[in-house]
Amino acid sequence: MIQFAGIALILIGIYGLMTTKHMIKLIIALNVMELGANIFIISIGFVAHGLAPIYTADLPNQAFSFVDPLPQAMVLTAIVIGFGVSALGLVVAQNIYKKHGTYDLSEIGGEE
Amino acid sequence: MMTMIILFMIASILFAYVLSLKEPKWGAYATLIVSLAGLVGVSLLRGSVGETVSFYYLHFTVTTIGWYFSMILLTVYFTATFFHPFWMDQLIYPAAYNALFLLSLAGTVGLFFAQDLMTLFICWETAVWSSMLIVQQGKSRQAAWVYFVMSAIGSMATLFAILLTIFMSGTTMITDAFIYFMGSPALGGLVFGAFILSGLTKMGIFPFHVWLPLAHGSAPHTFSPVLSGGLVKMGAYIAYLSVAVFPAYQVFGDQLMLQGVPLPIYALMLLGGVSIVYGTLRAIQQDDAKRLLAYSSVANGGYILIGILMLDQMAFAGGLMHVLNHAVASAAAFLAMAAVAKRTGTTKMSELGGMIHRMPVTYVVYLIAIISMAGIPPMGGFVSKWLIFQGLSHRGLIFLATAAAFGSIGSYLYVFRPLSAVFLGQLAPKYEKIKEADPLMLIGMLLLTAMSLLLGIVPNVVLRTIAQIQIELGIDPIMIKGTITATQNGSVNMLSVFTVFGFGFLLILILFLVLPKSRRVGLMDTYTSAEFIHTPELLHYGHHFYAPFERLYEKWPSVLPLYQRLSLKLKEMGEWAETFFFHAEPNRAVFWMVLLVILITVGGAR
Amino acid sequence: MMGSIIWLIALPLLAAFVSVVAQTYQYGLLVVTLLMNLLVLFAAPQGLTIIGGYEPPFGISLLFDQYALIALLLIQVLLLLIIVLARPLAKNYTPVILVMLAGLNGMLLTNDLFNLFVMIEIVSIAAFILSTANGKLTHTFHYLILATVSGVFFLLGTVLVYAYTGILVVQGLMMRLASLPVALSLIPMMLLIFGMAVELKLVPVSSWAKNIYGQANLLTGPIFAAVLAPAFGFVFGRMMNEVIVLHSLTGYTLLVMAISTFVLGELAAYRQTDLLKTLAFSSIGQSGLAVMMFTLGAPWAGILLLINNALAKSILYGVATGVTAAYGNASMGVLKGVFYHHRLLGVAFSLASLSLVGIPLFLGFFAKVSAVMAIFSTGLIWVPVIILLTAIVEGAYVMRWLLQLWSPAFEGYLASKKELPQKRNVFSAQQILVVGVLAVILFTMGLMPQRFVDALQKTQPAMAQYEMVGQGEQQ
Amino acid sequence: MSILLVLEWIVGIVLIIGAVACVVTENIWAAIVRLSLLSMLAVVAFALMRAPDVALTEAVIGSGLVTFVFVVAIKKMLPKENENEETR
Amino acid sequence: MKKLVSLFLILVLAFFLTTALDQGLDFWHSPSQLDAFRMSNAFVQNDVLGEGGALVFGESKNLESGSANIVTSIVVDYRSFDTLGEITVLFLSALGVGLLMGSGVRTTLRSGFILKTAAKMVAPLMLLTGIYIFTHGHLTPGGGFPGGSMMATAFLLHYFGSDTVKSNLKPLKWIESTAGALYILLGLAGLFVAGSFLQNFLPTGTLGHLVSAGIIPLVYVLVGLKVGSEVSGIVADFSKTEVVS
Repeated sequence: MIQFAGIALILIGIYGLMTTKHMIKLIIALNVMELGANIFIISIGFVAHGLAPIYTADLPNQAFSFVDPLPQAMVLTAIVIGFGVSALGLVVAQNIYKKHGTYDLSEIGGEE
Repeated sequence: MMTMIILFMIASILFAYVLSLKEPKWGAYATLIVSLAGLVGVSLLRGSVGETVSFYYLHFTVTTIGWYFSMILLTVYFTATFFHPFWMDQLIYPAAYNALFLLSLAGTVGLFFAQDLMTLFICWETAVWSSMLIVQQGKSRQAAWVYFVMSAIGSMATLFAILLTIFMSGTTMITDAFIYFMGSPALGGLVFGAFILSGLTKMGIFPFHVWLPLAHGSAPHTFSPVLSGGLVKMGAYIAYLSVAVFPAYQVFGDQLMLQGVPLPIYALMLLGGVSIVYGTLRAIQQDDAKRLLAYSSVANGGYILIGILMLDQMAFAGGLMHVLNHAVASAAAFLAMAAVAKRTGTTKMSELGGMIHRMPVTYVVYLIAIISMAGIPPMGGFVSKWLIFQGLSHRGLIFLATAAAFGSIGSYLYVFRPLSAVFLGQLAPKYEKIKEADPLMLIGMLLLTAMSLLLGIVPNVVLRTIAQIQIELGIDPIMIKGTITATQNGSVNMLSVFTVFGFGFLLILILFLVLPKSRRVGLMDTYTSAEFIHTPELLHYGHHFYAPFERLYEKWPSVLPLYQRLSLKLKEMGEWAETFFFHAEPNRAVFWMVLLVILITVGGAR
Repeated sequence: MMGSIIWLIALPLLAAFVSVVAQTYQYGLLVVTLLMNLLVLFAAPQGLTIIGGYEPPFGISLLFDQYALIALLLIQVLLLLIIVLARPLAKNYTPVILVMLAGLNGMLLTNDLFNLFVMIEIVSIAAFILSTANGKLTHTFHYLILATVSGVFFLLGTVLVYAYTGILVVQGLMMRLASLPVALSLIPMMLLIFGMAVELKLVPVSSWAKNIYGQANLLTGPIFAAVLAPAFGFVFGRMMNEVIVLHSLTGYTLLVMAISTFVLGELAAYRQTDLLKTLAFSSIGQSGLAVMMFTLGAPWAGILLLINNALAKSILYGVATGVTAAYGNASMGVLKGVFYHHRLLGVAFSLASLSLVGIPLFLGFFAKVSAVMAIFSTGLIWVPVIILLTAIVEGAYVMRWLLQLWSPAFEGYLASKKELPQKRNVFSAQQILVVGVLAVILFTMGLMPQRFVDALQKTQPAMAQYEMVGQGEQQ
Repeated sequence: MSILLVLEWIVGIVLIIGAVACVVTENIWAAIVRLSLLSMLAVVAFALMRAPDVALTEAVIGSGLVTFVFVVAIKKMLPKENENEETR
Repeated sequence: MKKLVSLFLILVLAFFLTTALDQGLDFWHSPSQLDAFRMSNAFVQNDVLGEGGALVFGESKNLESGSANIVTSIVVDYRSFDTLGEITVLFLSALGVGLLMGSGVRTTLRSGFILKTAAKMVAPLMLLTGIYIFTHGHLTPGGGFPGGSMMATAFLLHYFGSDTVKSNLKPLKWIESTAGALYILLGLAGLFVAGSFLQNFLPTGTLGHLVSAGIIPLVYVLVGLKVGSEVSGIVADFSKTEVVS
């Protein structure tokens, strides 16, 4: 189910990107999309009855398996990159707002 | 020898540039000396046919036809350089002019000696862009631009043909590569059509002629003769290559034959015929002498194309000879106009008149040139047109023969117009004080005049070379014997023709001298309805020169609007693309991306 | 050790981190880093450099081969010259440029798909920040949104590649992917392609480039057109060579995208009356051409096109933005005849535009020839026809600009009657020297096409395999 | 096990509903708050997927810092009526 | 209209994309074991160099990576280069935010009594937690990123909570710069000592001990410091207001 949620979040994010012209909402849609991508990536490494990939003192003695740690490592990176991009996007949007007084791209029009 | 010439050309370009930076006049003299040296150098190559030289990635070989063409070009360039010292102050970038002039000279000569296809194309394009940058130093940017675009249409088609040839045949040598298409007619047709296109655009054959009047009309006056007499002849060489070296008649062997000419070649010839008629008719209409001569170049390009495409004993020889005749005649005519323009500052016929009183030598130069251009007997132009006409009527190509005849008659109309409007008639008061052209200019012009005359008297000097070209190609050579030029339909002895005309001329001259002199009347020395005329231009000789014809031109179709509409269409498409795909909105781009993603996922799901 | 290729990434990063606190020496650090990078480039041996001590496919490694060498050399040299050219502007963005340099080098060197994603993101973010220097933030925002969306696509593609093959190493990944059924490999390939499409300026998503390129200044114009564009082109070439398996569906979609980018870009450029906008659309079009070459499996032609375009565009943008800044406007009327005052710049500009159009005696001609020849060997004869027809349009607008910029005379009059803008100071002697150096590089490369022609001859049999498009179908 | 599965379904469905609500709403503040909640839900999802590292990071960065940055960025811009109450 | 079209497209895409992905990923049946072809198997087993064996917590010694948290060993050891890139991304966006927020001064966020008090009490606690998280990154979930961010939050609480203390942001820059430079120098040390960049050149100790896993804890400390300072920088920059001119 979580995989579907991931894909759905990506698509909902894209829907937001296609429909809104409000800069903050565009960034929010972008965040939703990234969140969906992260969830989807994690779900790729999921193993039924898998354990979190950490060796601890109380691991079961019988055969067990970890979930795939590599997608988790990737998502870790992706989250941080997403934060960086969001922050940059917000600061750009904020500066546009300072200049034009609105967050709506359609009201600003082409900045020639 | 070849290597020396190449190195000399490269060094001289730099030399001329640096010299012109210092003092433009010196650079102008340098171009004169360099082109003379080039002329001498290339003329010495006559004996070394077959010699090959590789310079870097360029490969050259000496061929008879190449020698013939480059001699023509060098003559034209050389005579034009006599005018250079007097025009340097009219140019914005004289140094660039001199360097580019020599660069285009090098490009054209390289083209004629090219051994492989890449060299051919490189030299071709070098000549094109360098001459384009010269044309822009004249009166019009638009003209230079149109010149480049039309040339680009041709050169891109040729590039396509060349690359396809190299790819298919695996060799770049012109002769070896083109033989490949003997075996594949379908591809051969494509290559032939694409390859000859640059020749057509360069010669100004009918739908591609738009650049000629513009570029010739507004190029610097010293460069118009080179454009018309020289660079346009590069197109003739391409036509030669695509019919004689490219086995066109064999490739189209299984096509429908019309009087022994395959349909595609016949179609091209028809285009040539259309150019003759169209160029002639438009030339009659022009007011600017240079534009008029440009349209006459369109018509003469038609003759040359038809002649070369015939690839037979007579018309082919005529076509090749007409290259020379027209080059010499049109260069002389343009130079005469340049001389007039130098003194008066205009080439508009309606503003000139009576120049014969002030510039008699220039008048003679122009007279001889137009006689040759119109193909009136004692001059060179007659011989070549006669040969072409012979060839056409021998094959029974009635339509083309009619067109050729029409062009000849029409040319009387248009060459006479500048003659009477510029040189004859009454001298405008403001030109009372002008002088004959500078002696140095006269030398250049008279050289060409002498050549025109000589070609008329003893055409066999040239026809001997042409006969050798024909022998090398394996077709029946034109028959020459002493001063007699013979074809299957008859023969002509130009020396006797000249003698007859010479006697006639002498007779008229004696009559002219003996009979009482006519009284000179000033332009304003007249009245009508007892009123003095205050608008002299209405009484001008050149004003409404062909008034009876002018109504014919009212609804004359022009090709230029078609190209303008095409350009506009391209811009509209660009605008369309901009609104749809380059719209400054993230939503739309994301929308397109989603659409493509859907396309692929749905496509992949089937 | 000292000659390890890793210095190309470590050094700029180190310099970037240091430069934040050592603000007085920032610019010097940038120059020194670039010079040292050039040294490293010549000293480093070619081959695989592993990072962290783990061999591929497990660890990340750097692949330094001839292809990477060409790309890296081009980028270091151009960036060095550009920052000298745009020194006053570059000073404000030194750390960003340093990080971007590290990202570019990493992007071109890395042998790991996910690392490539990270590097692409670094370069993209650096590009966002640089593009704010234009002062038109809505366009930056537009670019940011599109690039981030495509970044997410690339990430998803990478992860799917990992899910299906279990590895991320770039070199030879194509083999693994080609052995997958089409139904599996289609989606990741599509995502990877769309992940690069925004940076490659392919048509439906190239709208950002119009304004980012079209309102560039002396720093951003050359950097975007001459450094970022070829870098992404080279990365795409690497991907096409090593990773992306083209099925007929993705292949033809990509081909159509590339062709329409080329055609529509040039058509849009044809109608522009603003010099920078013209150059912007020309960049879009040229990028489409290079992508076309890589798609059709003719990397050599693609490389030549990228090199030519990078060198030409660095000059064109350098001069155009400089002149625009000095004369206040990039419109045709304002800039008419400016080269009358600035002849050296004019000569460099002319050289670059002649080369861009692909006129003989210049590098662009050989690039175009090799492109067309390469396409012939794929059997798609109609593609060269489109390329050459579009080349006419391209030549037309470039020449129109060239004529306009050179000639101060009134239309219809001789030179004596001039219509000239007041002379303004465009470049200092040092900047003119830089433009001159770029022009000399471009010109000398055009004089030495022998090796390129040779390579062209050599690539002919190698590219004889009929269709690169649709190769995935064979399994 | 089945509890986890049920939880998974619930989290998934709520995620989708929340995302739709977040994207569709016209109110920016609501959108930001919903994005934050969505992040918290994603943390749960990550935990369910046995990714504690990611969950922790997402909790701190995704739902904490991103929201904070959003709020700070917008509050500074849209506060005209809010500020009136407090400062003036 | 536009929304309807978009909705339609998204629904179509949803259907076909899920179908296409389902073919490869098999959404309804998660594998009971990691696919053998995935390279993560080697990471899990610490078996990349081919010297692995059975791993026992608290006993296995001198493993190639030696971190109990495998995600950590991937992030900081096997694929440490990605992490370098990642902190560079943060560095860049901090730079960008700083550049765009250019001429501003500290904000005057209204900090009420509650915030002030909370700041005083919670901030040190959060700081400690943050430090704990990134020093134990190789043993427990977490690591440099959440740890650093938590530290940043603590710092920011302090920053916003006090209106008397004009906090100076300069030290942040120094921390950021030094941590970043040290990370690269550590990598270069790996290059000189062990032969490749970012190589784990210290002894890796026993699985599960605090002092183990070679350079991993060191790197995570550096990452934590750098991320913390960068994030604080970003947020502090955000909360600047413009100088009224």
